Amino acid sequence: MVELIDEKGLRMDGRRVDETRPIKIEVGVLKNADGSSYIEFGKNKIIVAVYGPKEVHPKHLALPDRSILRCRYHMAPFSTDTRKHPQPSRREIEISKVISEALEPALILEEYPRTVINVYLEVLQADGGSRCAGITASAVALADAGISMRDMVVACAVGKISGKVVLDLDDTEDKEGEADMPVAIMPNLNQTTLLQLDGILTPEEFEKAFEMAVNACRHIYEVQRKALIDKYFGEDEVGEE
Amino acid sequence: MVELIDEKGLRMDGRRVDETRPIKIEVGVLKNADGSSYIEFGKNKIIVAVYGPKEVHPKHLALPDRSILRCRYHMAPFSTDTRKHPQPSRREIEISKVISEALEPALILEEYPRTVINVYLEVLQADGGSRCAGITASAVALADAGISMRDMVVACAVGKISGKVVLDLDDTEDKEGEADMPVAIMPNLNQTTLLQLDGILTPEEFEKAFEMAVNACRHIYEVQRKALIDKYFGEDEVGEE
Amino acid sequence: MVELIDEKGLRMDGRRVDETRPIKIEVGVLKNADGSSYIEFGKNKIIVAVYGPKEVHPKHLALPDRSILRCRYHMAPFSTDTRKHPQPSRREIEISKVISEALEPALILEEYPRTVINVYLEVLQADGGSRCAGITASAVALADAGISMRDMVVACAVGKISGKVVLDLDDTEDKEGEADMPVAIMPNLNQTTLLQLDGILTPEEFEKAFEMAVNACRHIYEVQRKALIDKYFGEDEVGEE
Amino acid sequence: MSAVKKAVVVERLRKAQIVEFLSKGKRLDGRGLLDFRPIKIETGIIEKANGSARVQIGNTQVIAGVKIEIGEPFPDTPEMGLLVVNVEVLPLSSAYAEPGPPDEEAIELARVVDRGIRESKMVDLSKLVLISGKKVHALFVDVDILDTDGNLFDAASYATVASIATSTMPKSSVGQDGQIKQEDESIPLQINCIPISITLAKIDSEFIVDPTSEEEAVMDARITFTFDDDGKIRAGQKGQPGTLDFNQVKLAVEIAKAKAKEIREIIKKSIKDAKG
Amino acid sequence: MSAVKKAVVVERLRKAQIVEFLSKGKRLDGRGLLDFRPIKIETGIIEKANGSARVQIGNTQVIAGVKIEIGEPFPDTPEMGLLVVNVEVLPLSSAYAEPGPPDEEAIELARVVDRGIRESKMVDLSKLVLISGKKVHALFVDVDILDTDGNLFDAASYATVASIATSTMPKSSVGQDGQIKQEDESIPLQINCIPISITLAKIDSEFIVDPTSEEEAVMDARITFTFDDDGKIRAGQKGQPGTLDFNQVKLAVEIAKAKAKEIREIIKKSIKDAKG
Amino acid sequence: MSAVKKAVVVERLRKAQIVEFLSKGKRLDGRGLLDFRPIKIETGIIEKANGSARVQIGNTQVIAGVKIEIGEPFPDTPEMGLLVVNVEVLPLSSAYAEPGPPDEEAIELARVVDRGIRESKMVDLSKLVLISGKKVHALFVDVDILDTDGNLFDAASYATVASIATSTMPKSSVGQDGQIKQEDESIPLQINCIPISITLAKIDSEFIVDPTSEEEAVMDARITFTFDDDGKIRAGQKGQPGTLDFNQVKLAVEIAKAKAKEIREIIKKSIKDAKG
Repeated sequence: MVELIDEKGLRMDGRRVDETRPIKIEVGVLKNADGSSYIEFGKNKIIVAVYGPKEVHPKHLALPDRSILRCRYHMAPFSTDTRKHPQPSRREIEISKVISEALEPALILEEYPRTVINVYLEVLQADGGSRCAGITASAVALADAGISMRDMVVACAVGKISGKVVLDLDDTEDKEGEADMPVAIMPNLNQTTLLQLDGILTPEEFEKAFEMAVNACRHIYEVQRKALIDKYFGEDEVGEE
Repeated sequence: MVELIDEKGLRMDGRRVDETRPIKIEVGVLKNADGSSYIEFGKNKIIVAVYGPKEVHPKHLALPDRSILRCRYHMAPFSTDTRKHPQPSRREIEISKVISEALEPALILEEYPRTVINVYLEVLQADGGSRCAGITASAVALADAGISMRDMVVACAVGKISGKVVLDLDDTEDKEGEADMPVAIMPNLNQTTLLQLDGILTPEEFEKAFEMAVNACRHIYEVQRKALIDKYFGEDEVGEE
Repeated sequence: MVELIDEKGLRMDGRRVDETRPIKIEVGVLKNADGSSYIEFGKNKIIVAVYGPKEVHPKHLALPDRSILRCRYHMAPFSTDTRKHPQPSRREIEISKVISEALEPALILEEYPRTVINVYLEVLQADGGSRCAGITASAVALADAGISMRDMVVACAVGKISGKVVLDLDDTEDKEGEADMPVAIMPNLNQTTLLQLDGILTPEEFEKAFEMAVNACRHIYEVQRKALIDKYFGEDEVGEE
Repeated sequence: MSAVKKAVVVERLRKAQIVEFLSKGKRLDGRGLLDFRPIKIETGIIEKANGSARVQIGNTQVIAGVKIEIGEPFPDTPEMGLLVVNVEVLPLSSAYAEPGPPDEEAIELARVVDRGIRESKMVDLSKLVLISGKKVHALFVDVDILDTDGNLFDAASYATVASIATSTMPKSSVGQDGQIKQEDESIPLQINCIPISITLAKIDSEFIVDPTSEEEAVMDARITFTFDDDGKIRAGQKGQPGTLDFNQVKLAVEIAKAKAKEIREIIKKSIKDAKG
Repeated sequence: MSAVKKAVVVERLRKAQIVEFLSKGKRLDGRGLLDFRPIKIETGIIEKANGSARVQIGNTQVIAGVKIEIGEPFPDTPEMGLLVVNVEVLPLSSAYAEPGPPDEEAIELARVVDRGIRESKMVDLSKLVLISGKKVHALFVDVDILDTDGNLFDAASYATVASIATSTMPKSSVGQDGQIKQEDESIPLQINCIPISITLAKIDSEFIVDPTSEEEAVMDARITFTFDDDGKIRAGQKGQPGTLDFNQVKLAVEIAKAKAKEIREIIKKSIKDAKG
Repeated sequence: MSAVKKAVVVERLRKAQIVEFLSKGKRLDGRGLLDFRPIKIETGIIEKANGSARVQIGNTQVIAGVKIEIGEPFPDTPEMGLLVVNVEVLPLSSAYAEPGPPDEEAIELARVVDRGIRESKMVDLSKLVLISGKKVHALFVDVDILDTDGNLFDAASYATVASIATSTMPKSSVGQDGQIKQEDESIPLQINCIPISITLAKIDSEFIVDPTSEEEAVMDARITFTFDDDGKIRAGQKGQPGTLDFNQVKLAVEIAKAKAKEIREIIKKSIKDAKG
């Protein structure tokens, strides 16, 4: 077992237990997409494109009263330590599903009957927490596409390493640690839209971890807002290191 | 070469040459299916569901004057000595086809134009003669689904081991024996609906074997009847050991 | 490096640098196809069938103003030195595409709106230059099918071996040589419809090679013509050795 | 379109009725909100498998079979045996299931069941190594969904747990020549704990356990927690495009923990009965 | 929908006419009920293959090619070489065939041809072992269906038999270093017998041999038997959703046995001609 | 239907306008016929890859990543390392791209990029052998198409070249025990030349370089040539169902050769900058 927290309570990369990695979000990075975003979250580098609302093919799959949301989380073959086969793995298919379900509650799909909205996530480099970074970036890309939303969606993982509840595990902490729990919330409506958990947590640790994740999400939400405001209203340098 | 028949003329499991393994048939074992059945035939354990007649998708595949029968014979990964990959093998596809052709003559498909009838067989445990057991169970499930039938269909294999024509080969006999011939008949109309043969038989042995199979089918037909009668008219314990 | 040209300037099979391998073309070799042909070009043995123009399925793929041309270049598993898996490789898919694009300019597809024309090539034995032989045979099969054409299409490869520009590389020359360049032309309209190149050629060698290929195509065009004339107007032995 | 989503379209009108019942603390089939349907577990039903179990929860019926084979470890975990959990939603199981490769719902189901087993360390994979880096035992658990009436996550999980817990395998050793020898003697597969998953459905603002297909068709969100013998959480998964407020998340853990304790006794009894 | 089934829909109206002819002992093309169309067999047509044969029966045309490679035996048959028979119903072969993986009809066709060869023990697979459990000869027979006018089962079978019977392979030996050495000298593949398949079509109550596509489109049932040199049955397969009464089954064997004897002479001659 | 073909249908009416501009030596975006859009190349952007590059040509954006792994050589080239070039036209990249396995256009794109690298012998594969016939370095270059606005052939090719040229790999050696040892020290991948591809689009009778999506939608033919450091042609590919007359073929080579010289300087600079 690797020692992941030093005697000063700091983690291998120098972070405190309740500190996220550096985050940078850019909006409108692709020309063809109806909306797009790019996020760097730790070593994660993810680009997201939104296409839609547009007509459904084949037509009989369309829903008469609302739009269909489809998400595709895909990892570039060079994004991981060992080359990943380009074909979607079962892991990627599951993550695509939970990302879709994490985003859907925030979208007013009833405004776009008989259409589909496609969200494509390409993980250019993967680190711990890629699904959370992907959700955070996707919500920004959906806003950039002008899709009507009830709230943003913002995600952050929390977990346990060396017996302590800590925020936002990186790759090594995820691999060597005791638990990892990705959480997504709608920050204004105070709703949880994603929750997964691998590992071992007592119910008390769970509660503490969950609150830590919610607080971190509120902080990351500010980065989302700034990125969108900077694109639409300002010229400032985007991001937060 | 293993010695498969002892000096008393008995087989390794104690059966005579013209004796089948124990058979047990249950009807209506699944709630969702329109008809269903479960068969134990030797170590074979097979469950069958019938769905239909129902609308065909896509519609242009529908036949204007009759229903389409589709059978799917599938082996559970744990049904065989070595784990079987869940994806259908070429063997399973061929068996699905011959089972469908063995059942179809008994069905009055003209009564259900523009529909499809699906028969799904899941082999939970496989022994010699699984396709015959599957046909026998499928006919019962079709009757349970209330599909109009001209006759039942009932099947039994016959073969040759240690130079003798014998009924109903089990796994070991099939593997070590000289021939295996699955036969299905319609017992009242006296028609053959399935016949396959692997191995070596003289034309005379073929004739003897075929007659032995037909007789066994008539016997198994009584088990089918009893299972159906017990479900619809009685309370008795079903089966025959 | 194998020595591919001897001191007399002759190649391993005795050909001069500007000489093609023996060619034989037959027309109408299949009964079901709307048009068909068979070519032997060196050790290449390729059979081509044309089906169409016929209705497109599904209908929404049809083009309102012209026919769709689809080509499928496929190698028989026994056609190569080591058995080839029956499933189309990426190489076969690319070759199918370039063959289609090499043939399309010669076809008056506007005459057959809302239809598809399928060209199926089966390589029974593969040698160097199989795509060129396939194009040459396909044009003959299209003519045999009565498809309206602006011109024939005829193809021949040219390349470089032992530092010299040579015509029509066979398997060994292709493997050991320095460059291979398949070319297809419309011989009366003087248009290039296919050009590919692997290897190393100076721009000057390229020009020389290209002219050599064009000249060879004109010669092969005569073999195409003779095969078609013999089928439709004559009884002579077809081919040229 | 997946089976569940089709059902949503068909049964949406039913929701009002179900919600009204729930608000009175009742369900359409008469159960209380936190009551399971009867659970029936049979083990050892497939003689050719190393372990097997049929689980019925109401009309939901699944079978799990374990095959223990000899394989090669993954290059990055040379000191670990293999565990593969696969779930097939068979076309037998409902009018909405289709033959073919698993869709995203079947993949999620399989992966959630897998994680419950894996994260609880029910089986110590490091004890399944025969020759380090070369030969290990590979545990394949295949779950056949036979009849679908809701709560597949728990049914598949219980069948998986019961089949693993009752598995036996031939005693095997590595000879001096590096060959693996399997003896006739059969030994039980060692297990460390019994992970129990509990899935809650949230309909409107109420949580229920063990939802039927009809209830799943109208549920807003689904959340599953898996607990080990000590009541610690080992895995969690929220599903469906509904949400939970922050208190509901905590409430869900509490409910699930209590129910897991209750269900654990049923599973333990069936395992104990099997072992005689 | 498969090619044959499409044809059924199209040509159903033709049936009455065909049946009327058959009842008078005649066929549309003038043949008697138990007459084959002309059979043409050429061998050695693909130089890169170890063996090859083109078979034409009337307008039906197929090519088989044999490749003999070195491979590994299946774990459960370490003392056996490999035999793989694969049939591709090419899109060239009819307006109904489509590109893509083999459908159930093509799979049945391949498996019936395979069984005829395998069960007759035409090739003694135990003689194809190079290093027990490690290296064996693998015999791949691939059949390309080029033009379809009925009776693919027999045409594919004859092409397979003729290509195997005329195959040669490089003499090979295992060196002291365990490496396999292939010599320049080529030796014929040893065969034990010549299996002959005969397929009968039942239309109404009549049996015919060598049906055309048109006849197959209206047939009720199809039955194939394969015989060895001694007239023993080695494989059988009834197909299509029609039936045979019990006497018809026995009659089918008799007819097939007699025809097999006749066809055997044609195949034997083509093999003998090839071997010079 | 493929993205490009769909575009053809939509934009056919645009052709007359584009042709009119071209006849005056102008393009819709103001460029001259033989002008590229601005090219931006960044390298080293993916730390986990051995080499990487993002190339933007106008609004077209692609990323290539190199992974260097240890693998086994092909049986017929025991003395050669492996080079695999794969291109994914991601659904992110345009409204016409769909998820799923690569279609024939993506396959052609990948194979043309691959041939440019392979035929130019940019990487000497014989220097990537670790243990003859057993262990070699395998070079995987994966190109992600992120945003499509024409000229993917050149953009993918430049990204591939820049990512290979800036790749590093751990120094590795074969120990006495035959095990491969990777040291911490990283060494640059040796390259022999910088192949430059130039793609011309022919619209009506005019050639242009670096076509946009809109121009590609109305082009008659496409031709790509790849040149090495000495200006020799290493690969060529004509595409699309239009034709070139014989003089146009020669003209295309001349234009491409001149443009390759110009672009080479841009690529070389980006590589030099990366190497510091």
